[in-house]
Formats: sequence, C-alpha cells, structure tokens
Amino acid sequence: MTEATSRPVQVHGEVLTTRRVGAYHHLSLVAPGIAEQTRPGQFVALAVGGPDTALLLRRAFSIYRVSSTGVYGGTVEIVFAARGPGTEWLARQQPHSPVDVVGPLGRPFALPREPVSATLVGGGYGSAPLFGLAETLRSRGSRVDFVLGAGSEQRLFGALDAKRMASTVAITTDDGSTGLRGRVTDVLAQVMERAGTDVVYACGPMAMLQAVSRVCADRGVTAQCAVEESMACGIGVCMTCVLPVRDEDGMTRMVRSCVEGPVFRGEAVRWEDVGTVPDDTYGAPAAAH
Amino acid sequence: MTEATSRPVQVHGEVLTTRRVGAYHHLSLVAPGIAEQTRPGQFVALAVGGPDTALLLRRAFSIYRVSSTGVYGGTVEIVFAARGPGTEWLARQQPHSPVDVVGPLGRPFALPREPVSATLVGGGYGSAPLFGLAETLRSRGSRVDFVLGAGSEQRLFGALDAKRMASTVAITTDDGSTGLRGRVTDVLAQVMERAGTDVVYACGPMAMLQAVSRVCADRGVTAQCAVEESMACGIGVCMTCVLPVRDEDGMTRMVRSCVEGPVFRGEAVRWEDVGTVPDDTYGAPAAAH
Amino acid sequence: MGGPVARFSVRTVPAPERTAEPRYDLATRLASVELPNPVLTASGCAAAGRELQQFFDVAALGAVVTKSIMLEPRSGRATPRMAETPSGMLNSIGLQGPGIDAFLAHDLPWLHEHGARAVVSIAGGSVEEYAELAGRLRGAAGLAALEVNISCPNVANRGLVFACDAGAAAAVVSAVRARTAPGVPVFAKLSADVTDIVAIARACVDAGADGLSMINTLLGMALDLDTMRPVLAGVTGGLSGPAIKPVAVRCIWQVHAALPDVPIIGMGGVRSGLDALELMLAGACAVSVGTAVFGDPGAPVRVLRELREALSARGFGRAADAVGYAHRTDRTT
Amino acid sequence: MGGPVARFSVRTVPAPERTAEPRYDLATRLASVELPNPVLTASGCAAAGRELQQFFDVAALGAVVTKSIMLEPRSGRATPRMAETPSGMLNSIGLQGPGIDAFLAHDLPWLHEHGARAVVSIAGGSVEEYAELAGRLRGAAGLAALEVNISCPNVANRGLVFACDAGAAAAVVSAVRARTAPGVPVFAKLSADVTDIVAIARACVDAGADGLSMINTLLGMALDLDTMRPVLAGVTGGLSGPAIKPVAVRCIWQVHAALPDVPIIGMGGVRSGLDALELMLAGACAVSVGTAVFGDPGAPVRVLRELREALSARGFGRAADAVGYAHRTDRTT
Ligand SMILES: Cc1cc2nc3c(=O)[nH]c(=O)nc-3n(C[C@H](O)[C@H](O)[C@H](O)COP(=O)(O)OP(=O)(O)OC[C@H]3O[C@@H](n4cnc5c(N)ncnc54)[C@H](O)[C@@H]3O)c2cc1C
Ligand SMILES: Cc1cc2nc3c(=O)[nH]c(=O)nc-3n(C[C@H](O)[C@H](O)[C@H](O)COP(=O)(O)OP(=O)(O)OC[C@H]3O[C@@H](n4cnc5c(N)ncnc54)[C@H](O)[C@@H]3O)c2cc1C
Ligand SMILES: Cc1cc2nc3c(=O)[nH]c(=O)nc-3n(C[C@H](O)[C@H](O)[C@H](O)COP(=O)(O)O)c2cc1C
Ligand SMILES: Cc1cc2nc3c(=O)[nH]c(=O)nc-3n(C[C@H](O)[C@H](O)[C@H](O)COP(=O)(O)O)c2cc1C
Ligand code: FES
Ligand code: FES
Repeated sequence: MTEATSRPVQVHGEVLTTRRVGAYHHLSLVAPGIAEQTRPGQFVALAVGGPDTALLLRRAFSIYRVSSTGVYGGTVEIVFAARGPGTEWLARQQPHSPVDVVGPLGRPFALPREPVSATLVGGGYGSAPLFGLAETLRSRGSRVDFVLGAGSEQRLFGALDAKRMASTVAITTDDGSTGLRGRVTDVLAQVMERAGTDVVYACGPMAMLQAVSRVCADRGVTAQCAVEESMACGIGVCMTCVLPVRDEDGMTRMVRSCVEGPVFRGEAVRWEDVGTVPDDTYGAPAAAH
Repeated sequence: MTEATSRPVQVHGEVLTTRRVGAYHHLSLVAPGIAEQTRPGQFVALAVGGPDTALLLRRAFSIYRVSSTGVYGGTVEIVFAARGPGTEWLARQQPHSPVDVVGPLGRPFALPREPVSATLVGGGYGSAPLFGLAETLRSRGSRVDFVLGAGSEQRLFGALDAKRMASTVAITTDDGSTGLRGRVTDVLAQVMERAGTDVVYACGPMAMLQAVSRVCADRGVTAQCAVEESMACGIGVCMTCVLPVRDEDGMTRMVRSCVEGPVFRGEAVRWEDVGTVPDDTYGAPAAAH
Repeated sequence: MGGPVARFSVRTVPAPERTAEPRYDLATRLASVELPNPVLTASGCAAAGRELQQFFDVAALGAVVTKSIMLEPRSGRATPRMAETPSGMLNSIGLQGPGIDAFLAHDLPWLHEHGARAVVSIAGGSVEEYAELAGRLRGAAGLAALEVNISCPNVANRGLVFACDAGAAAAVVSAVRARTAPGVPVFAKLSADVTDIVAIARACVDAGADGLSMINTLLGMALDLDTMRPVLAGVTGGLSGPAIKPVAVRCIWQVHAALPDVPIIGMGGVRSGLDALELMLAGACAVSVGTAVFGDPGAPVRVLRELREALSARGFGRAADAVGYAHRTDRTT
Repeated sequence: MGGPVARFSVRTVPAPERTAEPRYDLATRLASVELPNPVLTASGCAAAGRELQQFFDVAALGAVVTKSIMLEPRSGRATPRMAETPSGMLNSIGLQGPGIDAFLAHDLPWLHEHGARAVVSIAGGSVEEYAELAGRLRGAAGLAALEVNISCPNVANRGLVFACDAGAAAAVVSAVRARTAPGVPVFAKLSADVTDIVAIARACVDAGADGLSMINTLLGMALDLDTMRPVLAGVTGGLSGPAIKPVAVRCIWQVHAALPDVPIIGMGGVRSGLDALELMLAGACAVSVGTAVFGDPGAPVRVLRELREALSARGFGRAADAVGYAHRTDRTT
C-alpha cells in the first residue's frame, strides 16, 4: 500500500451550489489549491458562523468529491447532516456565500499497489468519502463492492452512485425502510465471501467501525477505517482528537486522529477503549506507578 | 406641551428595502405594532449579528419615518452609519432578512399645544428623527425651519426632504463641501432671529447639542435635545445610559436616557458634566461626606 | 455520528421517571420558601420589575430579584458604564439606586401588588450597613427572600471585597441572618474571583446562609483602541453573559458537590432554557436570567417556557428532580 | 458621534511620536532577550511549531512557545477533551506529550534549525520535577526563554495548583531560576483563578522570575444536555478564547500597575492585531496567540501584520512604546 502526502492550504472559498439529499445537505465549494491535492479519505475544515460569530472552531467534513478543472478552478464537495449550530449555519449558506476552507487534511485511505477486491462500507453520511475512493480503485483495476447502511432511507447516502460504480451493492437500514432491516455487519461477511475481499474500507459511526473491524479481523482481512473524533484544530496542534492506537510494536499510544488519521488500520485501533486511556498506554498515569 | 405614552413591543421584523444614502444606510423594516405607536423622537432597538453571534446587545436607532398602512402592515425606517460590527452586520442585510425589533422606545419630542415657530437642528444622521417631527408640527400649523450640519456633503442627511417641508433650510459642513463651511451653531442664532423661533428641536452629536443648548439658553428659547448615550438594554433596566440632568427643583440626578430621554430639555442637561458624576448629584459619593 | 463509544452508550440511558403523561411540576424551593417555578431575574438586570412588566407579567416568574439596594440613594459611577465584549459585556454601574426608603415606599409594594415574589438584593460597605438593611426589610410585604450581594468593597478593610474573604463574608451573612425574620431565607451571592469558592461558600453557610447565589460578574476590563484608555470610567468592570457560563457551571458544580443540601440560585450567561437546565443539572435549584434580558426583554419567560420543554423532553416530571442530576452516579451509565 | 463629551476630547489627542515616515520597529524585550517582534504562539496551541510551518514560517514570529513539557512521556486525559462554549472553548488535554528526552532530541532542534526562537514551557508535579526540567534544558540550542506553567496540581499538597498559592509558586520559580543559565529569562505563567493575582505575581518576581505570562485558562465546565453528564472526560477544563479576553486585560493591567518594570507576555482571547494591541496597551510586552490558531491556522502571522498596521496607524514608531501606554497619565487627555 502507498500513502500520498499533501500540504494543507487555507483558502477563501465560495459556495457554488447547495442541494438537499435526503436527510443531508450537499455543498460544493470553490476552493482552489485543495482539490488538486486531495486523496480519498481526507477532509476539510470549514470556518462557520460568519463574522462576529461566537463559534470559534472549524467543523470537519469528509471530502465527498473534488474536481480540479472547470471554469471555477478546483471545487470540493461535502455532504453533511445539520445537527448543531455550525452545521445549521452551513445549511443556511447560499451560492456565492464566502466560506473559509482549510484542507486537504489528514491521511487518506491507503491504496493497494496491485488490483485487489475491495469492499467499501459506509454508514450514513460516512459513505461520502468512499465514492472518490471507489473511482480510484476501479481506475487501478480493483473490484469494488459496496455495503451501505443507515438509520433509514433518508439517511442513506449515495446508493445510486454506488450502483453505478460497484460490482454489487448491499443496503441495510435500522428501520428497514429500504434494503435489509439491520446493520451493515449483518451482511458484510457474506459480501466479503462472495467478493473474495482483500481489503475493506469503512467510514461511519465508531460503533460501526468497531464492528466492521471485528468482522475483518475474524477473516484476516485488512480494514481501513476513517474515524470521526471531536476536533478543535484539525491540524495536529491541540491534542483533542486522540484515540488509543497500537503501533507496529504493539505499544498503545494516544494518537491524533486529525494528522495520524482519520484513516487507521482497523486492528490498530483499540475500539473498546475509545474514550478512555488504557492503563498500558504509553505515558498513562497507571503505567507511571 | 404634551407627551404621548406608548408601550414598547418586541416583534420579529423583516427587512423590506435597503438603500445607500450618501455615507449612510437606509433600511425599512416591517415591524407591525411599532409604527402605529411611534411619536417623533422615539427609537427602536435592533438585535444584530444573527444566530450564534457574539454580539449580545441591541443597537439603538432613531426612527426616521413610519408608515402604519400598506400591504406589509406597519413599517419603520432608520438611517445609520456603518461604524462597528453591529451596524456593519445591519448594512449587510438584504430584503426579507429577519430582524428582531423592540420599540417604540423612549420619550418623544414634546409637541407644542399651539402653532409655534420651530427650528429643527440636525447633525449628521441625527437629522433622521426630525422629518417626522416636521410633518407633525406642520400639520398642526407650526412654522418649521431646518438647520442641518455634517462633516461633509456625504454625511448630510435629508437636505431635500427638509427643503420640501420647511420655510427655510440652512446647511453647514465642516469641510464646506456643501452649504456654509462651519457648524450649525454658526448660523443658528441668525435663523432663529429670522424665523422668530419659539422652540428648537435638536438631534446630533453631544457637542452639537451642548452648543445648541447654549445658543437657545442665551435667547431664552426652549431646546428639545435628543441625546445618544451608550445603551445596553434600551428599556430602563440596566442603568448604563445615564447622564446628569437637573430636575424641576434644580437637583441633579443621573437619569436614564433610554426611558427618561432620549429627548431632554436642553437647559436641564448638564452638558459640560456628561461623563462625570458632579459632586452635587443626588446620591453622589462626594455628597455623602 | 462518531465520538467515542462511551458517549453513545451514555446517550441511550433512559431518562428518569418517564411517565406516560408528563406532569410539569416546576415548583422549586429556596430553603423555606416555595416558588412556582425556578426562573428568576438576576439582580441589576431587571431593576425592580416595573419596566419588564411592559413585555410580560413578572408574576409569571419564580421571583423577581431586585437591583442591589443600599441604605442611602446612590448616583453610581460616571459613564461610560458598559462595554460589549465577545459573548459578554462589562458593566460598572456602581450600584446606582434610590436607597432603601424609596425602595420600601415604591418598588417593593409595586411588586407585591402585581403578585410577584421579590427576592431583595442588598449591598453595603460595612457589616452594620448590611444588618441595618436587613432590619429595615423585616416584615416587608412581598419579601420572599434576601440575596446578600457581598461583592462590594469593605470600607473598613481597604476596600477588599467581602466575597473575597471568608471571614468578612461570614460576618455579613451572620449579621443579616440575625436581623431577618426566620421565615425569610438569606442567600449569599458569591464571586467566582476567588482561589477557593467552596471555602467561601462553606463560611457563608456556617454563618447562617440558607442558600447561595452564584456567580456574580467576573472582574474584567476593556481598553478603547481609539483613546487608548480604559473604556469604562470605572476602569474595571464586571463581566457577564454567555462568555462566563462555563465558569458559572463549574462553580455551581463544585459547591453543590461539597454542600449538596444547600440550595443554590444559579446565574451566569443563561440565555436559553437549555442553559437554565445546564445550571440546574450542575446543582442550582433556581436560575436567574441577567444579561440576556438586555438583548431580549422577553428572555425570562422564554427561558421558562424552553426549560419546561427541556425538562419534559428528558422525562423529568418535577423540576426539582433535575437539580444536581449531573452529579448522580447511581445511573446506568 | 454620541457618547459623553469626555470621550470626544480624548479621541482627538495626537498619538505619540507621530513621524512623517513611520518606522516599524517591532522589536521587544523579554527581560534579557530581544525578540524581533512581539507576537508569539501560546503554549499548547502550537505543539512545537512543526504543524504550523505548513501554513507560515514560524521563524517570522517573535517566538514559538511550546506545549508544556514534562519529564516523562504523558498520555494525557481520556476523551472528550474539548467543548466549544460561547466565544470560547474548554479543554482538558492533561498535558499529553513526549517527555523532555524526546523534546530535546526532536522538537527543540527542529525549531532551532528552522530559525525559530523557542520559549520552552515546562510543567511538573513537584518543585524537584520543575528544577530537573530546567536543568535538562540548560544549554540547549535555540532556547530563548523558559515559561514555567505553574497551573499544575502540586502532588505534595493534595493536588492544589501551584499557581494558586504564592508560596508554592515562588518555590517552583526559585528552583527553576537557580537551574537555568543566567542569560535565559524565566517567565512564570499565572492563573487568573485566584483572589489576588498581584500577590502571586509579586511572589514569583521576588523568587526570581524575570517576567510573567498571563493568563492561563480559567477553570470552567460544561454539561452535555443529552447525556446529562459533564462533556469533558476530565469533568472540569480550561476556558480560553475571546470570551476571557476582558479577564486577561484586567490581570495584565493590575500586575503592570503594581510591577511596571516586570515584562509580561500577555495572552487570553487574542484573535486580531487590535486584540494584541489591547493587551500591550494594558502592559504586555509580547502577546501569545492561542485558541485563535484552531479557527485560523494563519492567525499568528495575521495578528502580527494587523498589529504592525494598528501600531503605525496610532503613530507608535516602536512597538515598545505601546507597552503599558493605557496607564500613562502624562497625556493631554
Ligand atoms: C474527520 C471528520 C470528518 C467528518 N465528516 C463529516 C461529514 O462528511 N458529514 C457530516 O455531516 N459530518 C462530518 N463530521 C462531523 C462534523 O464535523 C460535525 O457534525 C460538526 O462538527 C458538528 O458541528 P455543529 O456545530 O453542527 O454541532 P455541535 O455538536 O454543536 O458542535 C460543537 C463542537 O463539537 C464538535 N463536534 C461535534 N460533533 C462532532 C463530530 N461528530 N465529529 C467531530 N467534531 C464534532 C464541533 O466541531 C464543534 O467544535 C466529520 C467529523 C470529522 C472529525
Ligand atoms: C437613542 C439612540 C439613537 C440612535 N440613533 C442612531 C441613528 O439614527 N443612526 C445611527 O447611525 N446611529 C444611531 N445611534 C447610534 C447607534 O446605536 C450606534 O452607532 C451603534 O450602536 C453602534 O453599534 P456597532 O456595533 O456598529 O458599533 P460598536 O461601537 O462596536 O458598538 C459596541 C457597543 O457600544 C454601543 N454603542 C457604540 N456607539 C454607540 C453610540 N453612539 N450610541 C449608543 N450606543 C453605542 C453599541 O450599542 C454596542 O453595545 C443611536 C444611539 C442611540 C442611543
Ligand atoms: C448591568 C448589570 C448590573 C448588575 N447589578 C448587580 C447588582 O446590583 N447586584 C448583584 O448582585 N449583581 C448584579 N449584577 C450581576 C448579575 O446579577 C449576575 O450575577 C451576572 O450578571 C451573571 O449573570 P448573567 O450572565 O446572566 O448576566 C449585574 C449585572 C449586570 C450586567
Ligand atoms: C488546547 C489547549 C491546550 C493548552 N495547553 C497549555 C499548556 O500545555 N501549557 C500552558 O501553559 N498553557 C496551555 N494552554 C493555555 C494557553 O497557552 C493560553 O494561556 C490560554 O489558552 C489563553 O489564551 P487563548 O485564549 O489565546 O487561547 C492551553 C490552551 C488550550 C486551548
Ligand atoms: S484536532 Fe487538534 S490535534 Fe487533532
Ligand atoms: S440602556 Fe439600560 S437603563 Fe438605559
């Protein structure tokens, strides 16, 4: 697998288009200098609230798609749920509204050197970064299968895109409003079996990533999971976004998900211990005794 | 002289029109329930900054004009200079933008019972509340003369309106870009002489009001001055907007300009002591010794 | 979604006492006095209620906390008296007011006639002055409770603020308690500008305070970048508004943890029903709305309405059940 | 317009040293060390500079103040570690860091190689630990000054924070001063969560501090209204951002008034060049940009540019002339 490096830039972007997609909002932004560098799995951090706002911190969003050509220069697209003051502000923006954008941030999904069979698992808007990934994988000759899950049909994002791109698409919803009633992990093993999966890429709620990682571990398949931790800075300087991750030597460290993630190997993350500092963590208080 | 009483209301207003007028912004707002009650000299307090704003306090603006009829119900018009975050936000609002309005606030200009000769003196956007006043005075048979002053032509507001309404209009600017180079008080005595002025109504910077009050005092003419003090609440509960005013018995009190003003008799305000608590003020620390 | 797994599991805990048809019992107790609901005005942000009556019926609130009153009439400080700051404001009013005589003649009777419960805030420059004020208020009709504003300079001790010294705070509280009718609770209003607010709280309670109010404004300051001098004529001023809410929550939390049986009137940056709920969960049994009134004259009744909705959405049948709920460890989290 | 007459007259005072062609002498002194300009990063808000280098050249700043380093590697606290609040944020990171060995091996050399001046912040749980850190840093290349973060719990004294106790603060400062090379100034970083910040400042200076940094975060807290538990895993956290600027200005003002010769690094809510100027006028000779970096990674260089413009617009030929200017009474106001 290879990893791309990029250098984030801060640009005065502008809203190009806005659109409702089920329960979500889709926004395309003119943000030159970002699109060109973006690899699937990276994210942008947007300033919200406008001048005189009481909201100080940027909001992080997975990059759904980019286009680096066209009359506007580079554009970046995101998909988001309006769930608090920042995302609600963003949902109120109109074409031409200025939006300050920092990106691309974080480490992208690691790509296989050879063609493989890849299964992409998305939960809710978590599927957003998977479509650019699917395109890249396919252009390199890999097989792509999708498993998409959500609370309800309204919260399922990108099923049509997936059908266009993938060999197969399995869909689950908690309420059964579309696809199978249940969770992505109810069908994942079966999909992997059928597709002969070599690598799983996943993005969605932590509980989903944990479950996906377990399914993959059971089958000895690599999982690349994009996590979503609360972030104050998004650029690696504040240490708010950490989670316990095992390094190559098996040592657990509290690792910044904004710069060392958001994509982690599923088996490296200590999912059950997220939200704690395990006693055996490097530098943990318990270890000091 | 008589005084009208009104009961302020808080309404969810909406911007109807916006317009640049020289250095100022003119805004008309749909604000039902306010227009109907407004008397010349009263003001409105507008919430600024939108949701999630760090600006907590309302901004006060003299009511320029009202109309209580028309398809929109009552509308209120203001004229303002964009000079800080609140007024800059207001200047960015577009038709249909929601604006929360409280008004009408404060005591209006006291009106004469009989027809008189009234001279209206406005400095900068301070002329705004004088045009409604002029209309009322004229409809009651009074003679109206205007003296308008400003830093420059760009900052002169309402010269055409004044010409339409008044017997005479005198104009001064600091830089001589229109009218006479100088201050309103350079021409005021002369205008009063010619018009046989019984009462002066003034609104503008404190220094102007002080000078106007002195001219009037010298000639034994009543001055009705609308002041502009920094206000946190605008409704009489916070005590930030006080200035030293002599009452009927000659006792000086720190008086709230939002509810006992903004209109004061010129000779009652201790202009030279504004920004201090004179030693002989009721309840002053010095008096306690 | 996201966030650590721990947060997820916590979120799914069923709220307490969810009943099929929620009753909204908003009553709360300030020690011996029951109020119909927990939303009050904050001292100095509602004068004596009259001006707000134009916007809503002040009798609909739990109580009106009046501007701190002193023995003598006071002119207050010179202007400018306020400066807006990010999500807050500074004020330096200097306790301008009519003095206790005029207050007893005009303000308290007005509140009583209009059916409002009055929590009367008193302020002084010496222990004697506080005691004298308490004595003058004894037996006054409409008086629900006393709030003792001890964030005043102690004339006898180089102007050191009473609230910053446990001994001075206790002396004021015990003098006021001694002169106040037994059925009228005495609340001491604390300042957060101290190294150890729990120590001051304890001293006040030991001295007889029936409850505590917190927090008063934080000491702050702003400079005018045109004049390059302090904005406020009084140089320093009190910082209030949403900016200080995290400090208020922390203080209420600490004091409630240390003194769980002492009723607390919480204040500091409350603008919405959710803010009020936050202070209650931290340990406040009533909540005062201060600076928010300046931006929204109807704020206290709006906060009350939103609080009612917030409590019922969380299955709290009684407002009292929410008091200090965030401390409870007997939940299945 | 408007405002009392007094404000008018003040506004027209000619600014000091207005020259036909303004020079921009931005240099400032941290005691014995001269910096090319007064804008620094704030400890804990810029890591050790490397990440910010992606956005601007950190050598362009007056100095980089590094995240407080401890003797041993530290995992920090559990998550959630932050909560956004009105115009502010709470953090409870728990000083996660690599320990002094890794810092000396990787971070300080990186800063030195990139031409940046490093103000190294140190933190410990005992006087000995601070002293040991100072000793380890002695002679390190690139070290411009030490900032002693005394807002840490004192293990030996029931976790009471050093900065809240004059004696403990002084003990740390004198131990660090004794172990530090004479040419390297030692700044003590004060907390505003005390009854009398001037007393703590004086104790630190008497113990040998060459300067003071202020303010650290205010102790605050937020509750999650879904879980009805504290948002932060660490329960309480430090409040930073524009919300606390008025408190920072007040502290700097008070300490500069009491100790006018002691250099102060000011911080707390600086987001713009005007904010930086405000802290300087209050008495700071340098200004750290903290939380603002999270919202705007380019903030420190932007603040520097805006400060330069603000100084020149006011006719200050030298940044140093603005330091404490708001205290000056020898002006024709
Ligand atoms: C790497 C990454 C990628 C993301 N991609 C998407 C996406 O594609 N679509 C989408 O809808 N959302 C995405 N999120 C979540 C999104 O950042 C939050 O929904 C958003 O920050 C909430 O802001 P708010 O003001 O509306 O809500 P509030 O809850 O009021 O936010 C308050 C504070 O908490 C932080 N916060 C709250 N929830 C989250 C969260 N889940 N993750 C991180 N920070 C949070 C905010 O940044 C803010 O500082 C992503 C988060 C991360 C870290
Ligand atoms: C009764 C009254 C009538 C007014 N009428 C008009 C009018 O018709 N047109 C107009 O342009 N302006 C008018 N003003 C002034 C107007 O309120 C201020 O220009 C405005 O509040 C500035 O807000 P800002 O956020 O742009 O500036 P900032 O200076 O950033 O405001 C900061 C704070 O100071 C207060 N403040 C600042 N300047 C003033 C001031 N001059 N008067 C009162 N408060 C101030 C603001 O309300 C705010 O709380 C009036 C003021 C009063 C009291
Ligand atoms: C303008 C103003 C005047 C105040 N006057 C008093 C007062 O007289 N007595 C008092 O105890 N507190 C006074 N306070 C403090 C408030 O009662 C309250 O404790 C503080 O403002 C925090 O609450 P808030 O953020 O909701 O305003 C005053 C606050 C403001 C803003
Ligand atoms: C996330 C975060 C981490 C911090 N870590 C430290 C630290 O390690 N050492 C320290 O002395 N101050 C630390 N601080 C405090 C800042 O250096 C600064 O004093 C405070 O945040 C006020 O400045 P600001 O409002 O500009 O952020 C930290 C602040 C934040 C927000
Ligand atoms: S969000 Fe600041 S280090 Fe990751
Ligand atoms: S502005 Fe509050 S009393 Fe006048």
